[in-house]
Amino acid sequence: MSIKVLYFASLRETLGYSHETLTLPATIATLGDLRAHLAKRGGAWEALDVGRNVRMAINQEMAGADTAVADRDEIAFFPPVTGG
Amino acid sequence: MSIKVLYFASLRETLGYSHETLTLPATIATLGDLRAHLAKRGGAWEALDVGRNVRMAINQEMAGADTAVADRDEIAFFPPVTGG
Amino acid sequence: MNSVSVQEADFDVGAEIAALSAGRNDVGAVASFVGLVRADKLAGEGSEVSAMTLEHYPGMTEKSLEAIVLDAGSRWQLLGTRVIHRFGRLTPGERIVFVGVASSHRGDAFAACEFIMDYLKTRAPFWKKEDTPEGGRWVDAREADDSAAARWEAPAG
Amino acid sequence: MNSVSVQEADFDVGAEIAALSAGRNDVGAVASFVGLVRADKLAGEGSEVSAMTLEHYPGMTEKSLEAIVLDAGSRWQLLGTRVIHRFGRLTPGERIVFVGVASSHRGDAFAACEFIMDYLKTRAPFWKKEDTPEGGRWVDAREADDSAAARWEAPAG
Repeated sequence: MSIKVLYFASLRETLGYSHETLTLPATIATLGDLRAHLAKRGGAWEALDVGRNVRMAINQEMAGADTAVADRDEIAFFPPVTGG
Repeated sequence: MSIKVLYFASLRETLGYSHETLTLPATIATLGDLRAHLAKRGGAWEALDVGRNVRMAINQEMAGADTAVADRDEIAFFPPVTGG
Repeated sequence: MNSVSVQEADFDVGAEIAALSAGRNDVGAVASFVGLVRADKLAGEGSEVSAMTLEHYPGMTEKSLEAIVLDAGSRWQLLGTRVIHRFGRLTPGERIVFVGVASSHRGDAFAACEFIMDYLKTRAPFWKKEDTPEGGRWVDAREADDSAAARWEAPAG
Repeated sequence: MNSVSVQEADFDVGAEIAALSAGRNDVGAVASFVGLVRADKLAGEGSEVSAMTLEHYPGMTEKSLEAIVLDAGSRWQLLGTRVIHRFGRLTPGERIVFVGVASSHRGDAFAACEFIMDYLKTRAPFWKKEDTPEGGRWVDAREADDSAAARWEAPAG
């Protein structure tokens, strides 16, 4: 399964990545799995730990940890929005 | 006691008067007295009868029937407002 | 920073809104309202309105608008308020009234703008006469306007 | 009649409001909102904001604004909605966001305009970074915005 992952705002700066393309192991079924998988990279990636205030989107719609991840999905991690 | 009386909108058209200057008998102390005094003219002036939906102002402020009328007051009678 | 106009002439909405924050940097929110002449009448009635004439009580009109603006300023944190109300003959699609409110925060700006409109409908001495194919017809005060204004009578939130 | 733009360029507020009722005579009310960059910070904090940079999520931003506009249209009787949100670098006093709503009645226009602003603050993927004398600082989401949006979660009135 190949997906695209985007990072925005303070999270983008913390991680030093704006986006990446990942091929995922079969053990990753949900957004929550993916988040834990990325957080395990350690260092700056601990910003994705479960306790942190991070929002997620799949294919440009807000999504929760239980949402299934599918091949070619566009997934995004970002802090709470502060628009307007 | 001399006062100025103004009439607006549908009331102005019904009465055929936009304004008049009146010298009042001493028996007229309040706005309610004045209204009754004018309604007694009969004919079109019955539009000022107590049961009719007429609003009143003294010196350009909304006022009730109990408000005292004083010399040189500007008094107005008009229907409920329909602005905006 | 507060200003009230009662006039026959049309007004420039963009310029009025811009003026509410011009030359300052503490305004975060400008809520505004434009009221226009509708050709369609209330549901259940039939004919089209071809034009309307707004009559007002010169002197009392300005006084009542200024009182409404002052009242709004005592209820919310405002940085500027602009009210313009036209009178005379107006055709469908024309602007009748403008209310613009500047504040640091949008909640105050929205509430004050709606408050001023609600009160303006029930307190300001304006009367509408509609020109219909059947002739001129004075518009009755609508209960909806009275109840919209009444909700502000409770202690301000 | 609904339109959403996400752009770096400034916008013409007067033209946008006029467009919401242009060529029609059933619009009785246009409620609108302009959000601007404030130089002063929230109470209790110290320094001045010299500029801000708005980052957004291209694609999702437009999608989320269109969803909010559609949601508003299902709750109130609306005749047209216009949303413009800028991104990039903005200095104090500059316009950030415009929301304009046309309706037959002012109650619907006001409610929808405020609803769209509340949701826009909490749902649209925009992030503010303030340039202060101490350097760039990402703005935290404010609880006030979350609770402003939450009041719309109850069944629509």
